[in-house]
Amino acid sequence: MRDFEYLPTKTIKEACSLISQYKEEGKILAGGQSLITLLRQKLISPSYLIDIKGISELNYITFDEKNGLRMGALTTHRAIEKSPIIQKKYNVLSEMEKSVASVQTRNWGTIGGNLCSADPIGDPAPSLIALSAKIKIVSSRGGKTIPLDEFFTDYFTTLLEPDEILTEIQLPSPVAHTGVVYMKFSTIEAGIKIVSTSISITLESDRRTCKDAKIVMSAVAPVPFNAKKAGNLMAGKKINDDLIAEAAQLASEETNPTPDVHASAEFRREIANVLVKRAIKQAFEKAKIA
Amino acid sequence: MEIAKKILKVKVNGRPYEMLIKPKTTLLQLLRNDLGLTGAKQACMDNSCGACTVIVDKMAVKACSVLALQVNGREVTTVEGLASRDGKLHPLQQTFLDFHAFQCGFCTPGKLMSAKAMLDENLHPNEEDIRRDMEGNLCRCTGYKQYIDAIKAVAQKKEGAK
Amino acid sequence: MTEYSVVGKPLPRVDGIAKLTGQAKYTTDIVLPDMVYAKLLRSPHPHAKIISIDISKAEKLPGVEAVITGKDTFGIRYGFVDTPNYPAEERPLAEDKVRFVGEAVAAVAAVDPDIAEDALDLIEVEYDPLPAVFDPEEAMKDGAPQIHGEITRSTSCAWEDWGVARKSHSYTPVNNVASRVLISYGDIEKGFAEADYIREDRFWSPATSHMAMEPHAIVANYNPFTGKLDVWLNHMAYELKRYWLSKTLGIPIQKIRVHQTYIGGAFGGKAVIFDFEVIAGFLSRKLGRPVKIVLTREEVFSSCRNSIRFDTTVKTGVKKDGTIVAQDVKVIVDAGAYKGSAAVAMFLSHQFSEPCYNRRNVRHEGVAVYTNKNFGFAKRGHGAPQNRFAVDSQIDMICEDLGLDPVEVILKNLRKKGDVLPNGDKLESYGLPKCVQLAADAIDWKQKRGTQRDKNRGVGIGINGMFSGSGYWPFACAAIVRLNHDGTVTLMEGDCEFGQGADTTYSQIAAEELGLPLEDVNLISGDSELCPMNYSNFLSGGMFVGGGAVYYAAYDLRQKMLKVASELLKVGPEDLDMKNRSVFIKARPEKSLTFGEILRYSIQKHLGDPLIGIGYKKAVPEIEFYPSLSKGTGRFTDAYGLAAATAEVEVDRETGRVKVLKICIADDCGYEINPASIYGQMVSQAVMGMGDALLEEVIDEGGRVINPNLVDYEIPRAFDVPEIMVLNGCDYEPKGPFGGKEAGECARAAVIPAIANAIYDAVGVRVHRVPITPEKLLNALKGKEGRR
Amino acid sequence: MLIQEKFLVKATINRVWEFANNPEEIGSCVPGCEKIEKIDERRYLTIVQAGVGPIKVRFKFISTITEIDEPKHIHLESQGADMGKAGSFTQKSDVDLREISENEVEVSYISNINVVGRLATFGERVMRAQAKKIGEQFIRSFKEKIEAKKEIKS
Repeated sequence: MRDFEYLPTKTIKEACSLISQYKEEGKILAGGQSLITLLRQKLISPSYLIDIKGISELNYITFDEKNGLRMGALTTHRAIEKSPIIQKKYNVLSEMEKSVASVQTRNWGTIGGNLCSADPIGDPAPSLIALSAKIKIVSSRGGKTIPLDEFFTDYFTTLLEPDEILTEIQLPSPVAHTGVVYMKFSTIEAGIKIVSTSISITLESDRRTCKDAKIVMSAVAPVPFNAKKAGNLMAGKKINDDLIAEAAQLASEETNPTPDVHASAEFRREIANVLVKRAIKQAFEKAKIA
Repeated sequence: MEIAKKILKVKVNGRPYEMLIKPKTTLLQLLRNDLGLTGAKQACMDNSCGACTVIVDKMAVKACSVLALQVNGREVTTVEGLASRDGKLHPLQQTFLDFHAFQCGFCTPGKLMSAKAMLDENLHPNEEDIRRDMEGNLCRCTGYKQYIDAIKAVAQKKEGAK
Repeated sequence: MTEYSVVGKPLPRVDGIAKLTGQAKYTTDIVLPDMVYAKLLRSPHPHAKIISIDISKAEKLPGVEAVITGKDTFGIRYGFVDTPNYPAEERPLAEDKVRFVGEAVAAVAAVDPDIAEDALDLIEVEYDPLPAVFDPEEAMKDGAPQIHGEITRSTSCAWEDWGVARKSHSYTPVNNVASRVLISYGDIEKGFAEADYIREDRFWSPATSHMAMEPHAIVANYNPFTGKLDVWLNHMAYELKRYWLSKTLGIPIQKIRVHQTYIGGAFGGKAVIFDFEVIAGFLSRKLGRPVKIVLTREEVFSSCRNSIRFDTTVKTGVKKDGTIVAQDVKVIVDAGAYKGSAAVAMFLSHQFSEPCYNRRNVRHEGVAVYTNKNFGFAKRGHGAPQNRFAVDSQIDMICEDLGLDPVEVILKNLRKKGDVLPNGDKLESYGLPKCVQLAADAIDWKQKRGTQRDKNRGVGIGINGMFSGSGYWPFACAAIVRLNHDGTVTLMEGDCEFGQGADTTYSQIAAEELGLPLEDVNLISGDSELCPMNYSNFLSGGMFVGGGAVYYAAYDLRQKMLKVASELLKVGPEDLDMKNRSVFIKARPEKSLTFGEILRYSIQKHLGDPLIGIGYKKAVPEIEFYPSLSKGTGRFTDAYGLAAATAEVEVDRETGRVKVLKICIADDCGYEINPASIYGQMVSQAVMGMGDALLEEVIDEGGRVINPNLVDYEIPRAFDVPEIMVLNGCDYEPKGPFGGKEAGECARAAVIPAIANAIYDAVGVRVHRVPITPEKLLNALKGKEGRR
Repeated sequence: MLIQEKFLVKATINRVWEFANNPEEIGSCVPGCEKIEKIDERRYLTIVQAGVGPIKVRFKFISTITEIDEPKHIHLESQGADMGKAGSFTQKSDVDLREISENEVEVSYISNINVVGRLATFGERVMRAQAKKIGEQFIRSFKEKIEAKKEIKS
């Protein structure tokens, strides 16, 4: 690891002012669960490390029926996993969090840090996108809120400008008759993901017709993405095995996987098909009773 | 560029320390190199093996992936702080011993700390909880079974004592 | 059977307190005053000439103490296989050219590891890339790039030291052939002619990592005033490392001390000497300061030994009832840039098969070929996992073809107790038939085999055999037990504790023989200066050879003590017994002496004799020299460990993912000195074998390892462990200590075909390359078996 | 890693050949190319900036044309390293042109790229994806440039 100046901060304002001062020469440190590996391998060597983990105003989980869920960017994975309100209202998130890396990483790593590292195989993004998450970004120039869906631009790359900080994740209140699931495929239980998907199905009051479907996939493209064609196909139709198969097929065609040491592109596409099919079925079942 | 060292105040195994360190020092380097507490080990370079697990404020963390300065003002417990000073082993240590729950022992301190944090938080883990919570600790010798059984036994004993 | 009080009990491990409290010191934990840290610059090219190396910038970096290149270590040669016909060709630093990605080119010592690493970036090496070859069959073709020229006599050849008068000569590989073996007996043609059914199949096993948790490391401390080199390192028998360090550095062997450390796992991968170990010694002598090197995980994957890549074609002829009448095995080993232990593995893959089936007419031909890749070495079973995957998969296929039951066919073909193998080894203990039966029953074979395809579930079986030590020069081991005045004993035995439990089981053996509780045995192990000669810690010689030496040392002390006691108690030694810390008259147990009293008497009346027991053992007493590997003749071991494994799996047909539901291992280790320790060894091998069958492969591309980390090289984790049953298939080994023999390596190789065969039983397709990844299995299910 | 691509360009084979052999033109198609310079008849010096997320590298490398069969085939070998020492790489490429019709050429290339060093440890999957992306961008601008020029000329 190369030397750097360490700048701990206590407020968002302080952090914004430091990062706008150092820009590319600086780097924000939250939980550091992927950053420190990159530093150690000297793949990045910032001159200034701005530690925001001590900013207590970024560590919270709140919920009300009107505004939905708000999570500070420094909320740890473990806090999300264990949050009673999330377990009750957004169960898919707490279930998903159980499979994020290891307990040790979940204890120290933050949701904001995870999203900003933009690893294409990261666990939280697909479920958050399926839940229509928005994120709040601030800088000394001001602030904005954008759909998480638009945040990721490429492998390990986001819209975040060098002077900006992700501060909050927002989820709308759960919609009635909606089932959301997260499913992933890896060779071993905690292995590297070959494909993962998060699916949200909202049913009409007949509990058979699909009102809205979000089919989010990851590890099969540079960024997690919402397979819109497949979702649109389902909207307004009665859900049955044929429709599910057709949607899964469409979704797998929307992928753009890269072959690597774990799987070929073709295999990823096939698994995406199978996984989406299974996940839709499960989400459908959940939606029926939601 | 000469980087200024920073002051770190931290409690390790109940003892307060105040020292000047380079900002790039990881918690693992601090423990092993500066404090001579070599129980936590480095076995990988990428946050994937868990051999360096220690407890920071009741949470198991991987000491290789936390900067020492990030634990400023916090309390760290390592495997060296697990047994009491009079030579009495912690129930986890005693049960690991009884169950042959280790072989080469290199990853054992990390496992003990993960298990301690888990049992301190979760009073009634079932086998699935234990396996899931121990996912972050790689082992090549034991095949995992004996130490999962050992942790289960400690949990049951705790429950029985209630 | 005698009732024992210490052996046969699952006593807690004697290394437990140290390991559970964080006090156990491993090499990576050793810090010496004034120590410097070294890092190695490694080749980015699979095959290239070194035009020039400029170290001037690196030398000027503040904090750098020394930079060395192949010029400094020129001419040093070593290797595991180092025979008069095949001299060793490894070198600590590349000289004229590099032969694989990861070969060491230069080394830097600096006051801290970060500075050493920064200095590596300042070394400028100019390479001229040469055509490289990565496939052994390509490498054997005329016109392929030649990886080695003339290999001249090694500097570390062991032969002269052990009195072999043969002159060694240089070797020039032709078509990149590193070594060959050809073993045959019976009449193979006649055998096939008598067969009712013949099958030929080809199987591949990749390189896998030992993945010991502790990365390879060394601390070397040369004292310029005494000329002594103290080292702390990862090893599996200190005599080997000491010997190589002595030969490569030119330091007399008695001036090199290997200190005791705990070793964070080995699995065969740490027995051999490595480039960085020679370099650490070299740098320490150059600087007169301690030098520490800890490899990164990436270096462990790409520059240290992995297991050996086997391409195995098996042709087997059987009678209608499944009786094997002929087997022809052809092995191509993709050796990598240096030969490593390829020749040994090719031989062992044959010899470990010998105690399994009586094949009647056998031919086993192997060729090891140089390629521009990292090279290989022993890994838990050394050649057996690769061979069992091939042979026991094929047995399963033959049974399918002929409508026979694999368990019945295996039982029919097993050797018999008392059999003398073609090389002369005798199976004095042979629990394999019992193991096969136990493993089959435990998985509910009769109910489950062939009946669960509708549920995509299946069961499979595999078996294996393994040496209990062998005659690698000189493969002997000694132990000393001294009596202390408080009645306890101190045991000095050289085997190092790398997790296998040697410290505990050896202490149990000494305690049992002397009638002491375990805590009365003080142990000094793994230190070359405090312990006698030791070569027993690999090839599974630990219990049989090392434990045997301990047993004889304790026995020797016991006889001496009884003799003294008989003088005091005025009865014959044969009338005495030893138990509960005292010697007593069998007929009148109240007439007894404490050990302290015996020692006092001995010192007072026997010229100060403090009563020291000495014991020693050799794997095969009859042989003086290393037998011929290339022809497979000569005696190899006095006892074989044996194992059978069964597995039950469930396959997800849509994804190709295999879930292992259960693994049962029945093992014949002669006698379980510590049943908890044996249980641990078996569970360990079940899980490692599962990794071999389903997950693990060190993948290279263009000669470069592309998964050299624990994220991309996946091994089973806590959640993946299936139900595991361990069954005792022991058959008392008359030559082993309390009947004990090998336990730590055998079963792994049986687990791999058990899982592969279970997959076939579940879904009716077979993948010929391990690991059987979801992608490979899915392709096979679709009828297109690919490489991946 | 092996990268294989095939694409069609609307231009004459001689035009494509000429374009592909002009360092400036070809350099302008390589994403992040800072400099491409002819050293002699067969050798070129190139500096390319690339990156994945927060990781930035500048590769400096020398390419040598070892086989040439005008206007159909080039074999090219390159070796170089990141100027920040994050890694080094070698590359062997075959480029083949095939005339489909008078004004349409199929360009196919096979490139075997080998990256070593810290960069490689970052992860095979990312490296591979990145190479693929660079390849795709290269093809896009290659086509655009040739086809645009042709239009101007005609």
